[in-house]
Amino acid sequence: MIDVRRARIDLEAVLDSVRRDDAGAIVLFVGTVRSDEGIRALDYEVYRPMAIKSLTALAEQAKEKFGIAEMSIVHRLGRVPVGGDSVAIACAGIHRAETFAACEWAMDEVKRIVPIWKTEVEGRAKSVRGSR
Amino acid sequence: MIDVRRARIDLEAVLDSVRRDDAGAIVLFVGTVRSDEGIRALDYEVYRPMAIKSLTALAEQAKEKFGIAEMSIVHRLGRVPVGGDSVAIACAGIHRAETFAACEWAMDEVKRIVPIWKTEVEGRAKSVRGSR
Amino acid sequence: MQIRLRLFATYREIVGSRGLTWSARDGITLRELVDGIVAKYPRLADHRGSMLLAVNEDIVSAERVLTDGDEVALLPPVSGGAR
Amino acid sequence: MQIRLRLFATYREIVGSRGLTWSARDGITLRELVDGIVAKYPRLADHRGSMLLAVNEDIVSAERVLTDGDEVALLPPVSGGAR
Repeated sequence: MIDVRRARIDLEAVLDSVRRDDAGAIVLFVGTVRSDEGIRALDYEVYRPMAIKSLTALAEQAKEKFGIAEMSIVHRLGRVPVGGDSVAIACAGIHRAETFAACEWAMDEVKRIVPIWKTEVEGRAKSVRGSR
Repeated sequence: MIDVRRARIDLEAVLDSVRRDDAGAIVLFVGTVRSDEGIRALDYEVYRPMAIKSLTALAEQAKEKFGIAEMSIVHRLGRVPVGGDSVAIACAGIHRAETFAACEWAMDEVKRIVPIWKTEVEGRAKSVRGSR
Repeated sequence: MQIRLRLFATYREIVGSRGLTWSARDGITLRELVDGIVAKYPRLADHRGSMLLAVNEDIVSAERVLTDGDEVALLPPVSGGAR
Repeated sequence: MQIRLRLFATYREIVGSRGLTWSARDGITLRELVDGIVAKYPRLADHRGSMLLAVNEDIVSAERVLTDGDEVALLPPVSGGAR
């Protein structure tokens, strides 16, 4: 499963998409929008056809490079609020060492080469926030 | 969330249990029962109070050792069929490198020190299997 | 000939558009096209060193000779994933 | 005094029980208790080298002096997680 989408990421579906009876290790990475002074959300902008192409290539490369069985990558586009999931990478393999390694490598590559850009959406500090 | 339980592991709940607005990286490891010649399931036997104690200590140790924010570990007990999830470890941190490292370390420790034993449940090769 | 131009993030903000059509002479290279774009939008000049160039969704070198109808994308350094 | 004994996996199979109560003299050490158990179930002897011992849910050394009501667990090498 390779996707770049506006809708919320269904993590259970991403996990299920890599399940195989012969692969006993599944690793899922989820990148969420971290809260930070004045940040309310991140806006993700994407060159979609090229992103899909490069995510597809990346998953194939990961399978070859680490000998893993399956990899799925789903990235949000548009506005993701603090606490929301912006990217999910699931990876299934026979042994856990290479499954972890493949998942971590893929996330580094996503940040390095996939044409997705983010902009911080700042929120004014409303007095309401103090009441929480 | 630390648990050793008979019921199916709710992975979404395990993930949610480690979410924090200030931790942007979540890593989930899922160990599933891998299919193998003649194996139908695994039976997990546990020394429950000691397992809970050692899983709790392990999660605390992981937080200190890797500087991560949260860790949850849930292990099945009893019979888990091929394809079923036997263990889930979720980990949340600020940066992804240590979050991956903590999750992998924790899984190694679970296999090394937590009093859980497994027995293979063999299935007779029924002729029905050939029809698939 | 007509080149379709696509712009993202900072470049989109500078140019004020996600995409536009650019008229160019036949046989122009990608580098010459970008020279022309930067001449029209001088604030792009500071970004030239880190700009990636794609033609029809593939990263290519600046020496690429363009053809009528090509889609050229000017890509800022990427920053996918969480912050 | 009475010691509660807990057995798991292979050891449970050898002894034929998950748990039993063992009568022992006061002041007995864990090592002496295990000597007695192995004497009664000789098939445990092969496993002694890899056996971990817990008293009241903590791994302890074989020199530990036991007290009435202690729960002693004989633990085979662990093998959690998936295969």
